[in-house]
Amino acid sequence: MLESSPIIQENSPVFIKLPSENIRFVTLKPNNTISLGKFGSFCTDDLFGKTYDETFEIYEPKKIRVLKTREVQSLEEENKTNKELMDCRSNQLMSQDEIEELRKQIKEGGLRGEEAIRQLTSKSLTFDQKTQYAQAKYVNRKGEKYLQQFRALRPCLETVTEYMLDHDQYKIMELTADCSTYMMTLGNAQPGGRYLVVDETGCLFLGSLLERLGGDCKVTLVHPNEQPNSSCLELWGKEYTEESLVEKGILRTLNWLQVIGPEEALKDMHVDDCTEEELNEMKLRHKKRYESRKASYARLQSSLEDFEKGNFDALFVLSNHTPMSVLNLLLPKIGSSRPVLVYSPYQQVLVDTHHELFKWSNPCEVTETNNEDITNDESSEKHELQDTQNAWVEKLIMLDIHEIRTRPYQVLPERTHPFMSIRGDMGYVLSGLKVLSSVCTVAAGRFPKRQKQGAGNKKKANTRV
Amino acid sequence: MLESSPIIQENSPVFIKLPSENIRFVTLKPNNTISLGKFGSFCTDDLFGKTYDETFEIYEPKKIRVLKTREVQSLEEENKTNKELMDCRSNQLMSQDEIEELRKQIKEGGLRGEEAIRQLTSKSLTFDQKTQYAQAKYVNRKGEKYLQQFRALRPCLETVTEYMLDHDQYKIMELTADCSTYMMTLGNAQPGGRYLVVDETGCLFLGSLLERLGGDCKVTLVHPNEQPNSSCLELWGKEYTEESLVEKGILRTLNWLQVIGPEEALKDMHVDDCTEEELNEMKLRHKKRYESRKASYARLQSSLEDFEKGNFDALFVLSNHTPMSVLNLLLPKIGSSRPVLVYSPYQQVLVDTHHELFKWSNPCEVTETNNEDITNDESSEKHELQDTQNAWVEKLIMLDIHEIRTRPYQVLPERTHPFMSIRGDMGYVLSGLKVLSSVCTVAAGRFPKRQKQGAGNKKKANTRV
Amino acid sequence: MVFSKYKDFVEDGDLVVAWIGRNKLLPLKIEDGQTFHNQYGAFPHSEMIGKRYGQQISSSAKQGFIYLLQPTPELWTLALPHRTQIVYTPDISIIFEKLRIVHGTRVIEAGTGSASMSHALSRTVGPSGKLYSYEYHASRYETALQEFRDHNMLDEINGNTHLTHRDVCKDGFETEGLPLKVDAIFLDLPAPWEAIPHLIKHVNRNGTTRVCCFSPCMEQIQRSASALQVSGWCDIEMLEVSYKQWTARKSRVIRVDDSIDRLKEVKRHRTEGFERRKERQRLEKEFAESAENGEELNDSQVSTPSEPPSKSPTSTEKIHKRIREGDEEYEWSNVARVDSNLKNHTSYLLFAVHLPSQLDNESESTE
Amino acid sequence: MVFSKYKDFVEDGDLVVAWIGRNKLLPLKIEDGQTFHNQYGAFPHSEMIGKRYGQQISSSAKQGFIYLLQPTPELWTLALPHRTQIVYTPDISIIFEKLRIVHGTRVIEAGTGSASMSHALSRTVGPSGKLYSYEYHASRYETALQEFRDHNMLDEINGNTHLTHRDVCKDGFETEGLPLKVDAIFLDLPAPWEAIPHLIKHVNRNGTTRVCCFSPCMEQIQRSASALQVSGWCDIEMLEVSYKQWTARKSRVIRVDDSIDRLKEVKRHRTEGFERRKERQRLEKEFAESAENGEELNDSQVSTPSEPPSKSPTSTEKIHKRIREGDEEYEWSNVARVDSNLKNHTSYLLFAVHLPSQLDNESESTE
Repeated sequence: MLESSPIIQENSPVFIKLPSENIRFVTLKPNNTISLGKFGSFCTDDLFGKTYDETFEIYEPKKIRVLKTREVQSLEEENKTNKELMDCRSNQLMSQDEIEELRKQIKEGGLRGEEAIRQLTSKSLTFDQKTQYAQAKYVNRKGEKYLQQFRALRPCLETVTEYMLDHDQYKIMELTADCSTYMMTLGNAQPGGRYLVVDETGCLFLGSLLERLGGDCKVTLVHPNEQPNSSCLELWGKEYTEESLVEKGILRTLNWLQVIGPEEALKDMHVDDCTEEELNEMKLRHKKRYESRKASYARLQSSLEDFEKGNFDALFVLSNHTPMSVLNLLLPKIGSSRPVLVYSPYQQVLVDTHHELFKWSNPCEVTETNNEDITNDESSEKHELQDTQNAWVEKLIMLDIHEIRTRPYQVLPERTHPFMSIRGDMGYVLSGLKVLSSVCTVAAGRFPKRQKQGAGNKKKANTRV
Repeated sequence: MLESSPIIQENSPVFIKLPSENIRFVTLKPNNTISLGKFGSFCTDDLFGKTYDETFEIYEPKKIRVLKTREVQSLEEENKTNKELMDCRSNQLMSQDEIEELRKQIKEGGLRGEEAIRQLTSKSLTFDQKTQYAQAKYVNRKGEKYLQQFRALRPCLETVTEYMLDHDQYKIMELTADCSTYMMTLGNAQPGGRYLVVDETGCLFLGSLLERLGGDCKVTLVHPNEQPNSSCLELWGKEYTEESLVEKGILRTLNWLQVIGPEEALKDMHVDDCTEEELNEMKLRHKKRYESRKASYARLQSSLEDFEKGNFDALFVLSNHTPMSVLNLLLPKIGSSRPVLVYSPYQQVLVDTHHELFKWSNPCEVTETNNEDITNDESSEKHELQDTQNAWVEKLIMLDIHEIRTRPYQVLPERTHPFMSIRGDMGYVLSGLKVLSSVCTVAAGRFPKRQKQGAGNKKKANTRV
Repeated sequence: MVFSKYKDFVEDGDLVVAWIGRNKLLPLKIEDGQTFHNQYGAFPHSEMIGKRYGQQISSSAKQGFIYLLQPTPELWTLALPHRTQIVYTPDISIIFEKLRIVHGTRVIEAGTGSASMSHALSRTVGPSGKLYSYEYHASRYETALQEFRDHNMLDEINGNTHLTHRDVCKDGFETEGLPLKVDAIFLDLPAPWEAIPHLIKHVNRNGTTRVCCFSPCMEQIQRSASALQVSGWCDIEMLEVSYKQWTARKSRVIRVDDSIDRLKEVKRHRTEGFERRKERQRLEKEFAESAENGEELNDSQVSTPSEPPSKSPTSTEKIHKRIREGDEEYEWSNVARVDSNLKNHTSYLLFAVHLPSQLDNESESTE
Repeated sequence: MVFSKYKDFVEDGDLVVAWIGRNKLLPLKIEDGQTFHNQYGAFPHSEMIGKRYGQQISSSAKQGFIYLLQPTPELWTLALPHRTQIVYTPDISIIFEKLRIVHGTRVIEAGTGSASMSHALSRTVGPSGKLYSYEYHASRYETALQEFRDHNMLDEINGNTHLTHRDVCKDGFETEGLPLKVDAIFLDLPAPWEAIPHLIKHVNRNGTTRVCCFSPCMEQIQRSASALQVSGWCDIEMLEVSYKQWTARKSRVIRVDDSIDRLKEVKRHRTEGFERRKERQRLEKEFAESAENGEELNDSQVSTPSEPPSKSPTSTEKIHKRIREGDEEYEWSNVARVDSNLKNHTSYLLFAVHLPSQLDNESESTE
């Protein structure tokens, strides 16, 4: 289990949100000064004991106090009213959003910004726009200069994802919080679950999953390199680092080579046992190394055993690899009646995967219990098994590609409208549910007319369901 | 030019919209009775001289009168208020939309409808829903029974498309009015234009184009069969039929075989000239046939000449054929600096086309005029031509795939929200602009460092623009 | 809790979600001796007991099948009997993100409605969390209570859910005099603004509390937003969930060359027909002449040319036959389609945050 | 009209739209003797004259190029100097559909603004139609007037557009005492409801008149809808245009097998490294021993094993090098991307219809 407190403590992770809307991440080491540039600086100790999400004002150099909600509201309202002043002439003047956009472009620097300025200040620009632009700039500068305040946000799915999208969207495969939460929900993620995860988003998704489950779960992470890239985990605090999670027994990791060749992987990791005598003679350094290698071996062995056992409660795939190459190796490890979720930044990738999954099937044996059989009739159970072992395949049903986005609105009196522009790139999610199917199925809910159950032995049962 | 009157006349086409929201199409032959089933019937003569779009009430058998706007409004309001009564309990009760949906399913008949009823009337359903459902049914029945009225809509892009989407969406490639209007706008469709069109939507798009241009244009329609499928044209009235349009010189038609083999096509159509004497001896029937075949030949010859001349003002492609197979044959015929528009029900089809169009180029000769050259210096013009003839290609720039949809809202006091459900399938539009490019271009707006203009002679100039 | 842990085999008394067909799910309470019927036949429950979850079951006559799925809140949402308009999974998942619903969260929900949200909340907050659900409508309350009991969700029987029959707009949220404090509040009410003033008693003193109002109409949102601001909530945000579901399909690849070949074929037919017509005319003439000359020709000779011309197997006829999507004789490209009936709107989602510092304001203002 | 007919060659005095780069268009008035400059060099106008429309022009130093495009209302919308928030082509095209803007339509537009809508309207209604455009703001009126004159759109010089400087909310739409009747009305005003009562004088007596109010905020729409209803307009409809632009891109196809090969490679390196390390240890030991024995080994011998191991060209290093999108050495799949900055909202579009039968109501009510 991972602890989570609404109170900021020593070594707590915190996201500092500045009036400029920029977000920074810090781990609050005791007795440390955090500089926020032109917004001032503060001492970490002064944050300890405070609740997350409050707004703090730097009212004197290095002195902070909690701003009461009403104070924040009135400041925000003033700001909004200023903005509205310009916005309410609405479509007859350059809009607030357009100005914001220009300002953003200018901030980003480079040619586009210059172009924007050129456009704004070119001779074709009439006087009142110049005024308006100046006004917007003034308001913005004022806000940035006089509002020496910040918010101390608690790490969570939404905040961590926003931070990563701002800082390195390609590293996290442009994964939005909306897609993450939808995958967890469709994946029936719940405390106590056992999940198989392929996560090449720097483990942003894994972190979100662990946050939602409070660490009350067992996750096997399959990764393509020697070591997993899990750099986003630390954004939830040091309890979430890979090392800590492995130690707590929450996380197991396997790379693809270990997945496809478990015996060889174990052989490679094998360390010859030392005798008690040899151990006693070892230098401390060597002994430690020996023990750590022994532990690694044991961990790999247990991870592989757990993986081979299969029957995972869900499969989550967020990978730069072609989804089908991942799914072919991992689908057999998922339990029956359990969900499979695949993320991609591109719909086209999932459309191809969807087509391949229509056709995917994996021959399997089906053991059935029976109230009487369970205890005392093993032979008849075996008989039934014999009867059906070639007639069953694992398949996926309820395959769908989902597009989920949120559309934010401005809610101001007399000024309600959707925000003018939002982030465009957002990924897609493919979902399916694993079932055990008789091989001779050809139509949804119905058997083919002349092929009764068990009559055929076809490999490809192309039922669309 | 095609006439268009806001007044209903003899033989006018009209779309009858019933209180059930169903639309029917009729051509108003004089002194005819039109039966609207349970909504009553009326005599066509009584509509002549009335303006389109009004609501008519059948107040006595076969007697109609125009309902004044206020009367219509109050009826509509009553209906809306009834609906609202149920809707305003909103999320705490089954919604109006859900009931509508169930009702729709029931109307469609078959299993789904039965399922819906079963769901509604199953024992799990509480009493108040039954009441609500009954209420909705009652309101609906009342509306259908007592509102013996209809609207007489004028054919237009929106109405004709709505009618076709309701009646045979696949025949028109699921083309929405939103896509049509966007293509015409991006295609700079304007009176006096000369367009090349491939239209396999039963000529729904062509009809819309002719409506917008009032027939003040010349269109060459390329089609895949012996005769074009233009069955939607008649929905705009008899002036819009293929025969009439060809006769008026607005429309020319060519099939693909004629496009790729014009000489052979002409040869096939050739009719030996008859002498004056032979003509005089001919039976009237034979003479007519001879003249009609002569005219067909002349029409084909002129169509082919016009086509070969090229320099069309825009290309519109709405085809079930792979777009690139169409574009390869027709792009060279479009003028420089003119738009190209391609419609498909599927984004994926246009993504592939987009990639191929990035690479598309067609070697061409560029003649330039020069203020002095035009009149008196032909030799120097020829010289310049010589200089550049291998160095130019036709290309497409500003390639983009567009998705355009409308999102309708319910606007009632205190009840403003987007409609709960709308038609889902809507197509995509690919647009580009034809330009003449030096073959050695490799980057947007910039030449490659060591390949100055005219230096290279590469076929593939993969500039992304 | 029935819904919270996966198991492998179907047992007597289990609630299963039966997959009947695409987009057709049905809740099924397994009772030995009972039988489920649909248009493809009978499915005795006795044959379901002992089967694996996810396994296909064929009808007695082997004419149809169903899958036995283990219920999850998401499958339940697709299968449940509608008592009210329900909250669907896309909205639920976004609400979870914004309200920070995680393991251990304490949540208020009003009203219970069809309980699709309740099941998802109960699952996600888990054994260390708590769900307080309120329903105004008496019969809906009773039904939900029975459902929660059947699904082992009720706190009185080791679950995490507490259901109260109450008009929260009038009587607030207090339960049995407990000092109820929660982390998140979900209001799915016709007039949320009437319930908002009661919330202040139940916000955390030492942490953030978040609220979501779920309303279909813009005007409801506007009123709720004002009410929240008046009550000292901040970070007021409004959004809509835009959701689309796609299915992979195949679209036929036809090239202009294919149509040109067909046109050539048609032309060839016509030419042949023309020549045959000429041949017939010649023969008819000969016949007439021979008749004049007293000769007779066999009818069969005359009719010979009217036999169908030679044809290649890939020509005209093929075009008109109904082609199965994905038929391997033809070329296809992978495309995606949305449902023809698209959910355009469910409700607007209004969010706000309550911070402990606001409580200082209140104590000040009472001073 | 400059914008209405296509021509082939660029002439002195023409207005061209210069394509400078992706999403970068600039209006350019061709004047012999002038020169256009950008970061890639100088483009003398004299070299543009006589070129084909659509032709590429290289800078004098041959370092860059532009395309000379013939202006259309749509290209103009992308290139025009913004005086106000403009109406973009997706909204324009939907408004044309709903207002039935075709050849011959008579239209009122208020206000003119940046005139992106004016150009599109003037083009589409053509010589047999008419556009009455109204602008309240003095300097914007002057600029628009000059622009319309330059583009040969004004009715006084054979065009179809009439521009009036007027506050239509206060003073209505009457022009020079003419009995102005129109088929369509487009209101892009901050308070359309103030202009709506003036419209009734200008609706058709013998046909339908349609109106569109274009407003960014919901509350404006609600007020306009009421005003329209009060004025006897019917078929009140509201919608939003949802528009997205996609670009085709390529996404790299990497299979798990590729990563397994790489892992094997890494393992081989490590094993080799391990063996090299063992070898070095052996040599070091020998060296130490030989040193003890007074022997010496050549340094170069010791360092030999540290040379890079054999490698295949498709292995590790490749992974880390920056790969150009679409590089033919690799496998790619076709995908689509939207712009990272998406237009989420422009304005709400409110439509209504006025029918002649309403005029009967009015005459009745005056009776």
